[in-house]
Amino acid sequence: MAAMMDFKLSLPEASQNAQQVDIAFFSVLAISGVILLTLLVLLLIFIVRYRKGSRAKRGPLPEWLKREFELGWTSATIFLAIFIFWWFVGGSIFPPRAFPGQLEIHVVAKQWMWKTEHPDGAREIDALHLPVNTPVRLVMTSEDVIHSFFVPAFRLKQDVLPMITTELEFTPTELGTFHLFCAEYCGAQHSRMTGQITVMTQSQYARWLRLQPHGDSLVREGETLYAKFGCGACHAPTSRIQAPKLGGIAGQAVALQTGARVVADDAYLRRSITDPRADIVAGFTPIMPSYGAVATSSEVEALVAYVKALPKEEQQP
Amino acid sequence: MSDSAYLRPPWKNLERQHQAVTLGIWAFLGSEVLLFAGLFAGYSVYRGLHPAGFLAAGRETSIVFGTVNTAILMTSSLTMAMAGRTAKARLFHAARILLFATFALGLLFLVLKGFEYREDIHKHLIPGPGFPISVEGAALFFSFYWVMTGIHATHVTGGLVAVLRLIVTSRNDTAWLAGSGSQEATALYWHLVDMIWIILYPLLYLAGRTHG
Amino acid sequence: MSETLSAIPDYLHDGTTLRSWLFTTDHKRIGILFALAITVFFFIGGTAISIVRLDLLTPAGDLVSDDTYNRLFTIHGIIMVWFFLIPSIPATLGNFLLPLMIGAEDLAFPRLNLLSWYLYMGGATFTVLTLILGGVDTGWTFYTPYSTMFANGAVLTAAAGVLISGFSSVLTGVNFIATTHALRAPGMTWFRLPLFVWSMYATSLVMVLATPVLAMTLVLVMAERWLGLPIFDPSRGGDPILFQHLFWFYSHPAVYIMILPAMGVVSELIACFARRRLFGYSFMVYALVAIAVIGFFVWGHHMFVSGQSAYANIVFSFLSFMVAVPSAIKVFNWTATLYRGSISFEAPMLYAFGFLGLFTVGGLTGLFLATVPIDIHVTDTYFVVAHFHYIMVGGSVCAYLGGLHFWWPKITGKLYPEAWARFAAILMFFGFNLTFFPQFVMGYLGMPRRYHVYPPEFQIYHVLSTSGAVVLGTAYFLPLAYLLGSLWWGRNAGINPWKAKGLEWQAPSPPPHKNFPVPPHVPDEPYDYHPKEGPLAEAAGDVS
Amino acid sequence: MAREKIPAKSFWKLNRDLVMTWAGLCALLAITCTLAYVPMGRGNLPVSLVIAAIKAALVGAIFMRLSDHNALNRLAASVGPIWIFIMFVLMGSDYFTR
Repeated sequence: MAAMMDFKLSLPEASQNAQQVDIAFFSVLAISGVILLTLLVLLLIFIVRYRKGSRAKRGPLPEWLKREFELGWTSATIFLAIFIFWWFVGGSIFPPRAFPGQLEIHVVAKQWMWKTEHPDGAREIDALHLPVNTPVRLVMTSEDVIHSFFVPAFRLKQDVLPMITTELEFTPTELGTFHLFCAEYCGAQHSRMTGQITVMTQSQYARWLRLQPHGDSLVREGETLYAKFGCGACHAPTSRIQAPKLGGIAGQAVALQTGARVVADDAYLRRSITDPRADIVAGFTPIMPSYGAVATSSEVEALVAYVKALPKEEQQP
Repeated sequence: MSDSAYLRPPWKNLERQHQAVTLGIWAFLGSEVLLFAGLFAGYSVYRGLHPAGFLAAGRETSIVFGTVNTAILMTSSLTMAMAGRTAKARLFHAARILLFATFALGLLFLVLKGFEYREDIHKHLIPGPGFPISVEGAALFFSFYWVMTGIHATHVTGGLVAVLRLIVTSRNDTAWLAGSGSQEATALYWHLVDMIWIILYPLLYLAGRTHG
Repeated sequence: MSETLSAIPDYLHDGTTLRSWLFTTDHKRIGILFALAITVFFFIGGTAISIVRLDLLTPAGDLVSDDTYNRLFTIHGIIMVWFFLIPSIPATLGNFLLPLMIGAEDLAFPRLNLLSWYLYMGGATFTVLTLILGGVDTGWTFYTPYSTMFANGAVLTAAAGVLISGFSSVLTGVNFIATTHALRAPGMTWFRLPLFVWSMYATSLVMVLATPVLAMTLVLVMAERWLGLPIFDPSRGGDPILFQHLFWFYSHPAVYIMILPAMGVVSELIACFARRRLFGYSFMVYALVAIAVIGFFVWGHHMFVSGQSAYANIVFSFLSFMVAVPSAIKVFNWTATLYRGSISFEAPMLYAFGFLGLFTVGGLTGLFLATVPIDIHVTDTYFVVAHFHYIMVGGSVCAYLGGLHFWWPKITGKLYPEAWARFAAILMFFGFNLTFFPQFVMGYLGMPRRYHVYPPEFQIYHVLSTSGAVVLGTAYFLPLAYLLGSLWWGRNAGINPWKAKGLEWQAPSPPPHKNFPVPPHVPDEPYDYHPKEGPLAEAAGDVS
Repeated sequence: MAREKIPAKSFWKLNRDLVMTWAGLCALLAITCTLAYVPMGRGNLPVSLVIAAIKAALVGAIFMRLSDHNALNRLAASVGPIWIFIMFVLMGSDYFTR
């Protein structure tokens, strides 16, 4: 019972986003409150004044007045709806593009745990340590069903899908420990798929990071997989089989067979591994098999990280 | 001889009963169209995501069966429409012959579809182990192929039962064909099933024919 | 006239064998058959959620296992949505009243109507079979790939049950549309139709056009799970978000299948007990149709965090705000109807007031969920749970009970005990708010839905909610008891105990098999509670 | 009821428009099947769909008598395609901008 006394009526605003969401939330709450209150007061007045047998005046209303009322509140409601949409939705919806300097954390969800991995390879389970006031970008995927990464203190939520990567960007602004929940129903232990987000000062974070046992970094893991799947047999600079060379390809424009040009971003690289025939590079025959069913989502992520890290090669004569 | 013998409760007026039956069947057809809408949407999304797979898979369906079956179903629609026209002209004997033809053509469609399925199974065109086309998305094409043709065949079967009912009921009472709204209702349903097939035909049989 | 009436048996006594009920084509008897079936399911679904609420008293979830918990809330959702709410008002009150209100003998296709009931029962059988097989744990939303590749419950029978009962709703919709077009009594023009009839018409449009999409979606789920065909499976090229699009294309409009009929009922109640013509009748009609149509454009607001594109989020957010407009117009019109009325407070009117308050809260919290940044925070939390229960339970169930009380004298010929009914209505209002208001707060604080165990700081809200549920449950058992009791002990109601307008009150209570001994003719506007002086008023009085 | 006798000529007259429609449908079927083998790049799909739409419209207008039905039935018939259009546009708002 002591725990019950522990309840809170407010939620920390632990990210920049949280403040904006709260402003929107409480503004809409105020607007709704005024509407509800007006309605209840009107109801009460009418109920008392026009109760059966009261002496209030009761004749019919002129038609024009009714029409004025209808048009009045119809247009007022439309105006209010558009206003709320424009004010709270219009500006704040597009997620900012990735930019350098973001702390890129890879998140893999599976029944029923969260696995997180820091850029230098430090790994955590059901936990994530973050430095305060540092922009963070979460790159997330799932190994089985749909999960959802939900941190109430950040007012952020994003579904985590199998074979598809979703992202979340935010900047923690408050020190402390916050709940991480899985918000998309994912099976028997859905409610136990929770974790903790710990926001530390930047120096604490650096110290914490040093003390972690370092597994292979994502790039190193990717290198191993590159060898395991024998990607080099075709893609290595020395290979005699015709395949696009990968060194320095990340971020470059690639000409496709269809005549289109696409930028080799993460999504492109991922697609090229899981579904090579989706975008065939100009001048190459589509001989690469799909690795979509062979490599797990986290392995694909590691491969992408490795390919991005490959240096640009010398032009072959 | 009076058609008012075909009034059913709660109707008092045959013309109004016909109007209601026709409107009801049109509303139901609207529902049927939306039933296939989900399949069309799924097909379109996946064709957009995996164009190569859909083209590679589209080549493997049997264009001969597909085209012949389209022609058969369109012809059955013709005989059905003619049956309505002749029944209205009170040429009930001719109308019944045309209904027989409709039934036979519908049955022929299903028989040919069965042979086509046998050929498909023979070529292992069922997504799963042993599926011969390795391009990503080809298996999705065949998932939709089986579900679309399967649901359509169910509708043809339902239509055949309805046509059979017309034939059986009009055996001793040929004027029933004009008097009750059943012939028109059945015809509208039959034409819709034909129409759906007309849309399915290019999706399932004409994709990817230009290559290989 | 009364002598001729007594000669014709009423529909309840027009045949007493089981056969005369199971093979009836009388819309009134079919309405009763539906009412019996949905009442059973209401209490099964209610039992499931009672166990859930008891379990949630402690943060550790000490009462049942994780798996049982998941099966309980799933069966609660499936039963309450498809076997109670969807058929609740249309298939019972709608079936009973639609022909009466337009002055017809029956629905356009009486045998099709009976088929609707059998299809519903077919679906119900599969649902009961699902329960016997140990239930299903996918949630009522059947999200893939969980439902197709990972769940171990009886997904196939559950999906089959929903699929089959869906055809029941399509056929009911077709029947109502044809009836409204073709069987109106002489003089019953479109703009003389009671709003309940309009609401049935709008609901039918949604049932006919949305339900088949759900049917096909479930067929695809079954094909993937049962036959192993790749359809939504992402590891074989499929897109799980496609499932969500198709599912919500039905399931958002399905909310309007539940709430539009409730709006129709409440319009009748308020007009009758305020003794006043509905304010802005034609605007009410347009609003109903607008909600039915725009309701199809907003499904993507269930998917703001699903991985759907940001542009789609904007589009669906805007459209969701637009659907709020006609709903708001209806609330304003109901309130304005009270102005210069002569209001009395019989139980149905108390339910109508309850509806007005609860639906408004439900609708206003809908604004939060249409606002993308807020929705991202509160979706999949108890905020959403509270929101849709305010609409579906506070709105639809409240209106259903109000309507049931209002037309009970017509349906059974008996009066229910007024004091008990008022007490139950008030108790329900308090129980409901105590159950669901705390859920808004804990939802905002981050309590995710479908959680069996939860952090202890949310316990206080769960305890409040569970105690409210006890009150609410009691308030639902009361009508079951006194309404059934009134069948034996209730006073005879007479033709028109409320002195209400509307053709149904011109038929005997309970009506005979063909409803009207004398075919009705409609000379008046609807809700003509304040007839003008002079000869016209005399003429209007003669008709009944 | 006695078997009715119909002169072949009036029988043809009665059904002429239907048979002509059927002939048109068959011609369109032959055209679309042939065109499927003509390389048009991305053009093949739209061409085959447009032909399919024309065929469906013919069936609707002539066989299903929409051209001489009342406005209400035509409205009912148009609702299905309109709703499919809505579904595609709104789902497209997601898939085309992912």
